[in-house]
Formats: sequence, structure tokens, C-alpha cells
Amino acid sequence: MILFYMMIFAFVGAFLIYFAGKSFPRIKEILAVVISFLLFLFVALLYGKDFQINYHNFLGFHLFLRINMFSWLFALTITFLGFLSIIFSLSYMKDKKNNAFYYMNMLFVNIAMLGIVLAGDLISFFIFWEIMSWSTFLLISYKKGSALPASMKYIIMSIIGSLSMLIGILYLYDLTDTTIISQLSHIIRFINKGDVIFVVILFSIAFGIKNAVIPFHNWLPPAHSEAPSPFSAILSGILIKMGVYGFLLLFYVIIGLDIIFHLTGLTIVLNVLAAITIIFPTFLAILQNDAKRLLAWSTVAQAGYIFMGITYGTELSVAGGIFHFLNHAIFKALMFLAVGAIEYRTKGIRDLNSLGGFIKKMPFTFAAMLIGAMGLIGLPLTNGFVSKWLIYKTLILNGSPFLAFAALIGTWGTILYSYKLIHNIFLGQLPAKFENIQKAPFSMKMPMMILSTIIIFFGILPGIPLQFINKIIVSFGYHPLNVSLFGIVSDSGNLNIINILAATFVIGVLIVLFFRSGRKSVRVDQYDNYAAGSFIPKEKYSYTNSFYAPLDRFLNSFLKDYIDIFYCKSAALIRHFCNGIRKIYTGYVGSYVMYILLFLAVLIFVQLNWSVF
Amino acid sequence: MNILLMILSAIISLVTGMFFLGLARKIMAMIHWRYGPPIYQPLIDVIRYFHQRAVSHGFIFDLGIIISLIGSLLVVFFLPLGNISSFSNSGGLLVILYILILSPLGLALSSGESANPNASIGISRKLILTLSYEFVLIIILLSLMSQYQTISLQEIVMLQARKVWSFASWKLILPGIAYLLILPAMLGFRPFEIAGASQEISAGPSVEFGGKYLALNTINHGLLHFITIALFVNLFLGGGDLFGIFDSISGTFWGSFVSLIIFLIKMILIFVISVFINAVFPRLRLEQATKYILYYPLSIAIVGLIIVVAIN
Amino acid sequence: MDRNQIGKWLRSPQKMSNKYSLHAVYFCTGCGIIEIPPSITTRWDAERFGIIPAPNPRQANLFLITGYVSLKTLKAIIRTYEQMLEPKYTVGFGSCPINGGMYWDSYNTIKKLDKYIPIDGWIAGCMPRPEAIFVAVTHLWTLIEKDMATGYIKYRKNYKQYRANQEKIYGSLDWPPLYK
Amino acid sequence: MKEITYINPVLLIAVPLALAFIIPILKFVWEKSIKWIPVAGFLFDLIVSITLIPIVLQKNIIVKIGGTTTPFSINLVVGPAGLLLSIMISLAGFLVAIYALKYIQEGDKTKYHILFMLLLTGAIGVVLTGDIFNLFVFFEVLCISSYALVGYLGNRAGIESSIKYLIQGSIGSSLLLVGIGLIYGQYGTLNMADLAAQIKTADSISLFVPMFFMITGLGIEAAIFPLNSWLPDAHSSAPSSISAVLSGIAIEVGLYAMMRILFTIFAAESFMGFLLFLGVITLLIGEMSAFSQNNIKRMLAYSSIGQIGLIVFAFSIATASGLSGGFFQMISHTLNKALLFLATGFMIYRTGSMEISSFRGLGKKMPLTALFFTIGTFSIIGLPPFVGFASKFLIFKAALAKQELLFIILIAVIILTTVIEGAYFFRIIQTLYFKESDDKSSKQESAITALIPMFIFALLILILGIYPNWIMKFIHSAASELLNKMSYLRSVLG
Amino acid sequence: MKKLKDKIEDLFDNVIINDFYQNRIFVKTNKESVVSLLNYLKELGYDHLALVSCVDHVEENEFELVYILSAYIHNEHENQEKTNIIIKTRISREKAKFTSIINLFENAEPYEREIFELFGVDFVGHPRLKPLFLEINYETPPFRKDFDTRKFVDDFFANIPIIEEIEDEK
Repeated sequence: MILFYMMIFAFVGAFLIYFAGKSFPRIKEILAVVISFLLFLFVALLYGKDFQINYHNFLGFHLFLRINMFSWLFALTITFLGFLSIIFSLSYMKDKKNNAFYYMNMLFVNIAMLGIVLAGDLISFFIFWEIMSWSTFLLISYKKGSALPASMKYIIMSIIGSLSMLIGILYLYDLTDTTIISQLSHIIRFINKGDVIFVVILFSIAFGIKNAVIPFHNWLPPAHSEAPSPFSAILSGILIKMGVYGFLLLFYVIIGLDIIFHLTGLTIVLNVLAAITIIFPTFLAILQNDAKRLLAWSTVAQAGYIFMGITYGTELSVAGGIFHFLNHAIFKALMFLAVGAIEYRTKGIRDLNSLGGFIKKMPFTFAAMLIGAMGLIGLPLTNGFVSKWLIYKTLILNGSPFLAFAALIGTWGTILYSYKLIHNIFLGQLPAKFENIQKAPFSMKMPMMILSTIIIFFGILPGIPLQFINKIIVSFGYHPLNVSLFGIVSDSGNLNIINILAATFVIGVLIVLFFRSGRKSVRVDQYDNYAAGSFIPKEKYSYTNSFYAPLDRFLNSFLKDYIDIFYCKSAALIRHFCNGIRKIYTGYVGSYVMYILLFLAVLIFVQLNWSVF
Repeated sequence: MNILLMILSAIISLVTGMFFLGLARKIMAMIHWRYGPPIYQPLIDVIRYFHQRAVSHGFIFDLGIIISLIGSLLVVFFLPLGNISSFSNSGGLLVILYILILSPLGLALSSGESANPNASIGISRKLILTLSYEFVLIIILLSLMSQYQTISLQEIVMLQARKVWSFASWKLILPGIAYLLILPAMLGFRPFEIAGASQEISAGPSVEFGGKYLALNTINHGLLHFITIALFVNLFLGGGDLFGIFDSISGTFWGSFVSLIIFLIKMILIFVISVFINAVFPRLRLEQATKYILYYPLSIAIVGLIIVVAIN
Repeated sequence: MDRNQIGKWLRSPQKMSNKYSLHAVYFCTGCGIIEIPPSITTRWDAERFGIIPAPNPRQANLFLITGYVSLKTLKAIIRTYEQMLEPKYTVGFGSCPINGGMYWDSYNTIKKLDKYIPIDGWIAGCMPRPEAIFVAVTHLWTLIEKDMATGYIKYRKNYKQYRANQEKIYGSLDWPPLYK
Repeated sequence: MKEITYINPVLLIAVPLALAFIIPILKFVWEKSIKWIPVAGFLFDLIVSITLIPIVLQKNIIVKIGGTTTPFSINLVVGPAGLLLSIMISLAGFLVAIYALKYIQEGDKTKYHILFMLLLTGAIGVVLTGDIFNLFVFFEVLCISSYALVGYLGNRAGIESSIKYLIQGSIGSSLLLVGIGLIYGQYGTLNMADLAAQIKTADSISLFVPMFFMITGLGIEAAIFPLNSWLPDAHSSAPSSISAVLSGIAIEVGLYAMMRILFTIFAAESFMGFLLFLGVITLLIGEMSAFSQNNIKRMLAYSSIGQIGLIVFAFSIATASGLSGGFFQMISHTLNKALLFLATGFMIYRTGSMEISSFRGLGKKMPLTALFFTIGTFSIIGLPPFVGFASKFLIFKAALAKQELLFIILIAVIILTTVIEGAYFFRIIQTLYFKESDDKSSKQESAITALIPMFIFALLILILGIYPNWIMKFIHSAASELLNKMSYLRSVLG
Repeated sequence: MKKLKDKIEDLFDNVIINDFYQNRIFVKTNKESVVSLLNYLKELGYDHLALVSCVDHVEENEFELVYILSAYIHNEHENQEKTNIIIKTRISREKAKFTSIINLFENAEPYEREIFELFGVDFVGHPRLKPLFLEINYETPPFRKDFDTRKFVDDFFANIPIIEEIEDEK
């Protein structure tokens, strides 16, 4: 029952923050930090436990909370990133008005996600899923102004998703008359394929929306760029991954390995969707001019990688998918926090065309963003590399080169837009109006420091996280990868980071010595620059706006977001139809009375002729 | 033993890289019907750059160019030269593809830090050009990998040594042609010298590179030539093997020495062809270059991939 | 020539490399620039001596000031000279930079260029032919050999006087002084 | 089993009726106490009906009064279903009466309180009666007092909509009377139980005509699709406390009466199929027309139509779990809609206009009322920790348990309507909390006597949402009582 | 050709015209009627202002402003090839002032700025009357005949000292 008491303690804590915040403001920050840290500590202590408790009886359904290796890993990332982003938002939210509301909702989202991951049966899974959706809605629309349409789009799509999931759960309940996940996997074998496909479609609508797979992705970019930065770090770091968790749960825990991959054509459809989800948003991200919208599109693309990993079905690809989920949560949260620090210092300006040269003023944030970008691209010695390597290896060796092509092109697209992010914010000329920008405060630096060390740490020693993932794969029914501390040993080409690390270190030392042997270079400021003999003008002398103009002209015609246009058109159609329906109530009593008598007449007429009733 | 191989392949690549630069200038001079500088002129230039007091724009300005050189040197260790190969069994082509990213990224970081619009324009052109030819390169590598069913370059070279060169085997002729078509773009030679255009954007990314930075940049430039052509020779021309003539002495020291010589000869041959192309063509605009690359080589490569996938 | 004497190379690689790789700043100041293209192309091939036009001052160490220097171009010349890296040599090309040449009485041209930036070598003649350039280059080699091509050290030492002269002409310059 | 003494259920009707007629006398003696009479009356009703629960769960209570010959003897049959609804009515009446203490300021207050008492006694009467003529009598009391109360405000809109309501209501009750007359003419008895005993097979045409008349009559009050045109005008122009009672209780009672007739007297299974479609159409029409509203009370009225459609759909599934879903949805709708109307009552009182756009930034000025409004909205949409989710969940479970393709399609339509419902309710929440309002007036919270009922409603919504099992047993017995006719007959006829 | 000459003559009184060259008409007028003449010719189709220049007559203490007009498209006044109309006027040298014709011909701006910088003629109504070429400003504008360049060179360039080598004492 400890699990249940933990959840209750967290919910009560969240309410306490809101009401305590009203009376004496200082308490709420401390309370938020303490609660999130306790949650993290508590989940960390639960390592290796595997039990299930029934905490509530709801309308005849027994609700369970369970913990096993699979949910432990997700729970750990959720609580860890939640703790870090709350610390980040201490200074980010200091001057804003009603931040008690913000902290309460922040904790609500964290606890709801924790609940989803710990849910033992589908009903409690659904309940926590709903609580997560509406608390996210409140948080996205926190910044008023243009955030409202974005949050409206989010909440409508997530309601559609969760209701289709509810139908799926109940339909499954009728087939197997149990909702407990552990029992489901045994009984599902006896159900005919048609029903299983129907249930899979319903569930994948809900998880697809949350995971922003292509046809359901258009709520994500507006929602991310409007949400406050610490929350969008969580939003893109973990909240997207609830879709991932759902898919894993559905494919490998509930339905089980052998059935899911014999359903005709399902994996092909999902793989093609994943490939499109990688390419299309990556090239859209290249053309964005707002930092957070760029990162949002990149989240959609990276979610495509994870989705590809999961649905491809070999143990390497599933391990790659889960590991990429872990990595993406870390470096995407890091990049959002870095952009948040910039936004905090420039009082809300994050348009890529008007920033530049911040490396001189905020070097630490630059280092954090650089490491995050390296992880995002997947350079060797960062954690992104290992997980992408796993996914590519299976794609190539299991004979699907076109999917591998989509994934590899995604990497190069990532390089372009992550360099654009770094160049337009940090490199180039520092505009005059940002002369007196100070460094990011310590409470912002600490989370960034931790996250960047983890990226490098997991990059060099991928064995540590891979052991946990091995346990998860075994629980799914695959046979484990033989993982050494530094990489993966397998017959068809193995990967060990140790000699990459050794080689880079040796060469690095040699080249630095070679570089140091030259004469000492003169440090010079940004105005002593080659400009064909003339002096450098003070105001705007940097080429940052529309950084990839030729690519923009080349790709622009292909990249209109048709899906978004389709959604908006259908919404307008429904609204028009509703207006039409309201016209029935004309307002004249005569027509009302005519309705009544008509109803009576029709009833009797039908009964007389066909005696239906 | 591995360390020895590492040092050896590093020396080979540096020397041949500088030799390639000198050779290119010499051949260009010959074509212009003039004497041209001695072959070791790039070496003199590098020594002179080294003794100049450079100008630096910040920490990342130095770090970027170092990362770029590390990236290029690192790739050399993963490339089998003849049958000298130090690391080619740890990670194979995927690792090479990823480490190839390191060098342009490092250059981009340092030139971005130099806060000069010419550099930024140069870098954005370079990245767009690289993106366009990466489309083709990835398809070529995929067709090779799925043809030989392995991701390690070492095995591909061994298979080619035993069987026929992949440039000769009818299934892989199309990827070979596609690779040759994008070779000038990868080397940064004339038709696609868009990033480093010296007149338009005054040497593009390296506008602020002075003394030792320019030295590192030239060495890096030479290394990139070496890597690109070594990759081509390994993938398509069977590495250090000449139709199995020298199989008898393949195991011994002399065997690997001869295979190295053959490997270098093949590389020089390819390099000379691309220098000829460089001497003759005008510089394309970026849109023209991307349109060209994404129409002709890409379609050839895709057809090649389809053939390979269809066969097995 | 002593280009391929290994002993010399090993003793003083800096001097040798400065001699045999002179990258000229491709910056046409006056009427003399018409002499540069023929000198670097087929007929007179300056590349034999290791001289190639460098796209920007950072990569160059030879500054050919070709032809008369008007007041407007002097600003650009000073700026480019200051942007070149340390062991740098300048060659005055033609008679106009020496003493104003035929524009000796013009209100708009600089008479003695030496007052504003240090000049290591002069080539007389009202647009000397490309062969004269190579003669000048060989002289420059000997100067470098004998450590007499010390224009840049002179500039650094009495930078105050140079700066004073420059400000005397323009009143105030747009960029901060190079050396404190 | 020993004879357990219980308070005679007749008091449930008699006491409020008596109190209603004491009010005019009290007007001269002690003016200010009139407000407290309805509160006392319904508190008494609430306590009595709660004490009756354990007894009713074993056996229906039959009460014969008047002793005269068959047609005019008022006999009550208090089964679990009837008692459940009467508890609901008395609870809502008690809380709205407290709300009305401070809310009803202008107009002739004594008339308001008398009519209010009459309306609710009529409702309780309809629910508890076992005799169709009694049903008609109490139904009339209910309708007439609601006509008067709709027009209570005396403004133009109020009077116009009450007249419209009057016309349609009177047509309805006259149709009901004709139906009852035909039945009485054929079978000579008015008591539901022996009527049901005599009507063995419901096929002959002579039986259907009275059934259709009665269903249309009751349908008007129960606001089914073609018959509910009066509801939007009536509920939007009535004072908020009255529209809370109207849409919280009056519609449910009408629906209950219709179901009582259909299930016990006629037991027409095939009619259920038609009712199924009618429910879904009502739901669709209600939600869609609510979507394009910007007057808050009209929007809530249309959403009541929608909810009624959902309850009709639940009942017409005609299985035990379907009926219990329907009852549970009735309870949750009463709680939610009453809370929403009470909250909007004071919001309109504060901002002066019913337009949603005028509610900008109320979240800061009236934090508690806005919080209760949000709880009401979340619960009516069906988000988990609230009672709305439990009732919708039950209905979905019941529908899907039928395993037929038709039900899956209908459920899909219900999902679309829930999405539309979510859309317009979330839009209101956004205007409340996330839109800036220009006037910087200070915090004026609504009156304390209004906050208490809202708080109790919100508390009930939350508690029933988290622990619905407490009342499930009671609901299941109500559903089974309504469903199997034989047990009802045996208990009444003995 | 004839018609144009007569038209100008009967419209403007103190106008001296001679057209002894094949396709060139010289018109001398006083400074008041220059602007109206230019306007009139513009309507006739001579809408291309080729040049504005200034001649320094030191002895008569006057500047002579020369405006050259030609027609882009061949119109009825020109029977064979293009004809240039050259308008000359005299203004006094001290405090030389003249009305700017920018609102008539946009492209007159650089010419007027050049004349202002090199001759010191102040064009009234010119939006951006700033120096065009010269880096330093001279008391007497350099193109005036009374500007002695040799004296200027002596006293300006001479007093810039030669760089003496400071013996490196440190």
C-alpha cells in the first residue's frame, strides 16, 4: 500500500501548495521542491521491486497499482525530470503573478504521469491519463494570449484520444471480462484477430495523439511554444513519452509478442507512419524562426524515431526505442531549459532572427545547449549515438533500407536545425540591445549541469542504462542483448565506445599540443572583423534571419502542413453545422406545437401501417 | 599493435592529404599551361601559417577547429587502408557516417563564433550542400550494406577481395556512378565549391581563420580529401587488392605494404580525375547545385538501391 | 636557389616558409592592379614563387599597394593592414605611393605613403611590369633573409606616431587603436 | 419478520403541502420567517426519506388513504426507485431553498415560496404515486407551478417564455388526460399494478393509442427531442434558482414517470429501440445547439437537453446495468446542473449580463464560485475524479455489454457529442480564468448562503465520483424494481 | 527642330537660342526661368536629365550651371536622331544659391550634391545635401579656380611628420 499512500501524499501536497501559496508565498517553492524530491527518492528506492496492490474498488472494478522494471524506468525519468524542471522554474517563475497555480498544476502533471506508469489495470490507467490531460490543458493556457487556441486544440484532441481509449478498454472488458493488465495477456490469446485489431486501432488513436505521430501531430508545435519553458521541458521530455509507454504496454505486455506481429499489415502501416513522422517534421523544423517551435517540431521528429524503434519488433529495435526515449527525455528537456534561460534573460524574446552572440554573455547556457544538440544529433560519445545506432542496425540488417534511409536523413536534418538554433542564438554578432545580459541564475544552471553530465555519462558508458533495458526486454519476451559496459557485442558488427573514446582522447591531446605549439593568438572582439576594408556597423551586421533561405525556397512548396489545414476546415464545418441545427428552435410557439402533433401523428401512423412497436 | 597501426594510418593520411593538395595545385597549374608551385607547397604554407600570430574570437573559435580536425582524424582510424585497419571492427559504416558529422560541425561552430556574415553565409551554404549530397550518400551506403548484409566496412572489403569489385559487379554499378557524380561536391571542388567560394564570400567559413587556425583548416581540408576518396576506393574498388594477383603474399608485412601501395595508387587515380573536373567547371549557384544533386545522382542511387533490394 | 636546401629549412623554417609562401592580399587600390592578373596567370606565373592571391587579409602576409593612394582608399588600406597577421610585408608598387608620383600636387592623393603605414619595399616605375614584381619579391626574400623586412615591428613600436598621422588626416578614425 | 414501525410516507407529500398553505397566514404574523419555511419543509422530507431507505430495500411500502372506491383513493407505492428520486428532489429542494434565501430579493417573495413548495411537492407526488390518475394530478401541480415560476421575474422575456411553456405544457397534460381516460375506459381501474396485471399482451391497437398519448404528454415535460422546444426559453429566462430546480428535478421526474409507464404498465420492448434513437438524436441536437451559444443560461439549458438524451439512451438499453446507469446519470445530472445554475446565478448577478464574454477574469474576482463552476463543468464532461465520469462510464459499459455493432456506432456518436460538449465548456473556463478583464474592481465573492449549497453540491460530486459504490446497491435495487414487472405486481397486489 | 526653337522663343522672353550643331540646341536664360523651362521641356517629352554641371567663371565672379536634357523615346520634335537641349544660366559666386530640381528630376540629387561639395553652390530644397566623395572638408571647395592646390598640398601634407625610429630602449 506504500504506492497508494505515496500518491495520496503527493496529491494532498499539491493542494497544500495552492492554498499555502495564498497565505504565505515563500512556502510554496520549498514545498514543491521537497515533494518532487521525495517522489524521486521514493521511486528510486523501489528499484527491483515487483508487486501489485489493489487500492480501490470503483463500480465493481478492482483498481491496482503495480511496479516492475518496465514501469520503474519510466517512473524514474518522470520524477527525475519533474524535480529538475521544478528547480528550474524557481527563478523562472519568481516574478510571475499566480505561480501557486503553476506549481500545483506542475505537480498534478507529474503525479498523473507517475500514476499512468504505475497503473496496474486499464481503468486506473485511464483515470490518471484524463487527470494528466486536463492539468496539462490548464498549464498550457497559463500564459494567456495566444496560448488559448493552442491549449484548446490540445484538449480537444486529447479528449478524442482518451474517449476512444475508454471504448477500447470497455470493449476489451466485454471480451475478456477483466481489466487487470497481468491477467489480460493470458486471455488475449483466445480472442479472434478482428477484435484484437479493433482494440489496437482504438488504443493507438489515443497513444498516437499523445505521441504526436503524423496524422495527429498538429497540436504539438503550438502547445509547446506557448507553454512556459520549464513545463514545455516536461511536456516534450516525458509527456510525449506517455504515448510511447502506452504503445509498449499495448504491444508487448497486453497483446504479447507473438500475436502483435502476425496481425496482417499492422507493423507495415506503423513503420511507414514512423518514417513520415521522422522526415516531414524535421524539414519543417529547419524552416522555423521561433526557438521553441523549432524544438517542438524536433520533438515530433524524435518521437518518430522512438515510434519506429518500438513498432519494428526486433529486440535491438525495441531496446533502441526505449533507450532513445530515455535519451530524448534528457537532451530535449536540457535544450528547452536552455531556451527558457535565454527567454528569462531577454524578457521573452526568442525569435531566432533577432538574437545572436549570446556566447559572450551566457557561456554556461551555451555549453548546455551544445551538449544537448550533440546528444540530439547523436554524435559519438553522447547517449543519442548509441540508441540511434541500435535502431539503424536493425533497420539495415533486417532488410528495410528505405526506413533506414528516412531515419538517416532525419539525422542530417537534425544537424541543420540544431546548428541553426545554436548559431542564431549564441554565435554571430551580439546586437547592441543585449549588451548588459547577465549569466543564467544558479537555480537554472544546476539542472542544466546535471542533465549535460548525464548525456555524456550515458554516452560513454551505455552499458549501465542498457542493463535496465535488457531486463525490460526480457519481461517482454525477447532474449537479452549481451551488453558490455562500453557497448554491445554481437556477431553482425559490434559497437564499443571504448576505442572511440580512447582514439578521440589520444588525437585530441595530440592536436591540442600541436595547436598550443603555434604562437599565442590575440583575443579580439566582434567589431575587429574583415569587412572588405570598411568598419563594422554597430546595429545589425549579422546574417541570421532566414538562415537557410535557399533550402526554404526549395522545400517550401512541399512542406505546407496539409493535415493541420484539414483539421481546421473540418472544425469550421462542424461549427457551421451546429449553427444550422440551432435553427430548429425557431422561436414561434406555432412551430413548437406543430412539432408535438407531428410527433404523435407519425407514431400512430407508423404503428397502424407496419405495427412496428 | 593497435597503437602502432593507429600512428601509421595517421601519418599515411596526413602525408597523402597534403600531397593531394599539392598535387591538385600542380595539376591545375599544368592545365593552365604554367609551372605551378612545387608539390610540397602546402607544407610550406602550413609552416608559414604556423609562425603567424593568429587572431582568435573566443574559446569556441579555437575548440571548433580542433573538434573538426579530431573528427577527420578519427574517421581515418575507422577506414581500412589496404589491409591495415585499426578500429574498423567497432561499429562499421554507421560509426563512420556519424563521425563524418563531427568535422563540418566543428568548422561550423568556430566560423559561427567569428561573428562574420561571410562565415555564416558560407556555413549555411555548406550545410545545405552537405544535406543534399547526404541524401545520395546514404542511399549508396544502404544499397552496399543491404547487398553484403553487414554494416562493417572491413567485411565489405574482404568480400570484394574474394569476389569481384563492387564497381564491376553489375548490381552495384549504379551506386558507384552516383558516388562519382557527387564526389566533386564531397571534395568541395569547382562545380560545387559553393561553401568556400573565395571571391563571393571571401573563403566562406574560413574568413577569420588566421595563422594556426588556417594551418589546422588546411590539414583538415587535405584529410577530408583523403577520407572521401579512401571511402570510395574501399567501397567500390576493393581496397588494397588488385584482382587477387598478390594473394600469395597477403599475410606477411610485404603483403600489407603492397596492398597499401595499390590502395594509394587507386586513390591518386580517382583524385586526378576529380581535379580535372575541378579545373574545367565554373562554380554553380546553390539552388542549381541542390537541384542537380537531388535529380540525377539521387535517381541513379535510388534505382541502384531498388535493384539491390529486389535481387536478394 | 636555396629553396630546396634542407639544412636551411631545418635551421630557420620560419624564415624559409615566410620567403616561399607569400600570399598577397587581393585588394586593388589604384591603377596598378592591372598588373597583378597577368603576373599570377599563365605567362608570368607568380605561383612558382609561392605567391597566390589570398581572399582576405587574415590569410595573407604580403600587401601590394598598387598605384596612387587617394584619401578614401587610405582608410581601407590602414584597416586591411591592421587586420593582417603579424609577420606581414608591404610593397609599394609604382611611383605614386613613393612621393605622390604624377599626382604630386593633387589635394586628394597621399604623397608619402610611408608616413601612414610602414612599407618594406618599393617598385619604381609608372606601373612596373610583372617581371619587376618578381624582382621585388626576390629582393624581399633577401630582406627577409637578413631580417631587414621589419615594417610590422616598426609599425608596432611607433604605433603612436602612425596613429597620430592617420588622425591628423581624418580627424577621428572609426575603429579603436590596434596597440594600446 | 417483525413489523417495523416507519413514518408514513404520505407525510412526505402532506407536510410540504401543509407548509405551503401556512405561508400566506404566516405573512401577516411574522414576515421574515417565510424564507425559512421551504428550507424546514424539505429538510424534514430529506430526513424522513433517508430513514425510509432500509425499509424500502426489503419491501415496497404500500399506503392506502382515502379508502373510497377505486378511482379516487390515493394509494402510494414507495419502492427504491421512487424513494431514490424523492431523496434527490428533497436534497436539491433543500439546497436551492437555502440558495434562494439571499438570491430572491425583488418581486412578491411569498408567491415565490408557495409556488416553490408546490412544485416540489408535485414532483415528490409524481414519484411516489402508484395510481396513474394521482400521477396526472401531481403532474398538473408540478407543471402549473413551474409555468408561474418561469414568469416570476416579470420581465418581457420571462412572460413570453412562460406563456410558450404554458401552451405546450397544457397540450401535454391534456394528451396525458386523454390517454388515462382511454385506459380507464377500457380496463376500469386506475391503479398501476392491477392495470399492468390486466394488460397481458401489448399488441392490440386499442392499447397503443393511449400509450402514445401518455408518452407524448409526459415526453413534453421530459424534454425529448421533438417535444422540448419550450425548454431553452423557459430555463434561460427563469430566475437561476428556479432553472436549477427545473432542469435538475422537473425534467427527471417527467422522464421517470414516462419510464414507469413504459416499463411497468405497458412493458413495450420494441418501443425501446425507437427510444434508443430518440435519445441519441436528443443528445446530438442538444449538444450541437449548445455549441454555438454565447448566452450562458441558454447554453446550460441546451446541455440539459443533451444530458436528458443520454439518460433516455441509458434507459432504453433496457438491461439492469443500463437502467442503473440511467439512474446514476440522473443523479449526477441533477447535482452538476444544479451546481452550474447556482454558480451562474451569482455570476450573472455580479456582472449584470448573461453573455459569456462578460465573464472575463471572474476567476480572480469570484474565486470560490468560479472554482465550483469548474468542478461542475469537469464533472458534466465526465473527467475522472468526479461523478460525471462514473455515470458516463456505467452507461458506456452497459451499452458495450450488448456486443452489437449498432451500439458501437451509437457510442461513437456519443463520443462526438462529448467532444463538442468539452469544446464549449472549456471555452467558458478559458474566459473565466485566462482572459484579462479591464475593470479592476476588487474581489466580491457571492453571498455566504449561496456558497454553502454550492459547496455541498461540489462535495457530493467529488465524494460520489471517488466512492460511487456506496449508492450503487441502492441504484441497482431501484433499477431491478423498475425492470421486472412481476415483483412490483406481487408487492402491490399481495 | 525649327518648331521647337520657335515654341521656346515665343513662350520665354529673355532666351538666346542657337542651334548651329545638327542635334544640339543651346539655350541661355536667366536663373528665374530655368525651372519653368525645364518643366515645359519635360512635358514636351524631354524627360531624361543627362547631366548637371557647373563652370567657374572667376573673372566675371559667376558660376554657370549647365543642364543637359534629352528624350528617352523618339518624339515628333526630332526628325532624325536624338537631340540634346543644353540649358545654361549664370548665378553669382558669393553665397552661390540655386533652387534644387529634385522634385522635377529625381536623378539630379548626386549631381547637385557634387556641385555643392566641390563648388559650394547651396541648392535650396535638396533633401540630403551632404558631401558625396571627399573624406575631409576643405575651407574653399577644391574645384573653385581660386583654390590653390599646391598651397593646400604644402601646408596640409607637409606638416605631417616623418616617422622617426624610436631606438628600442626597453
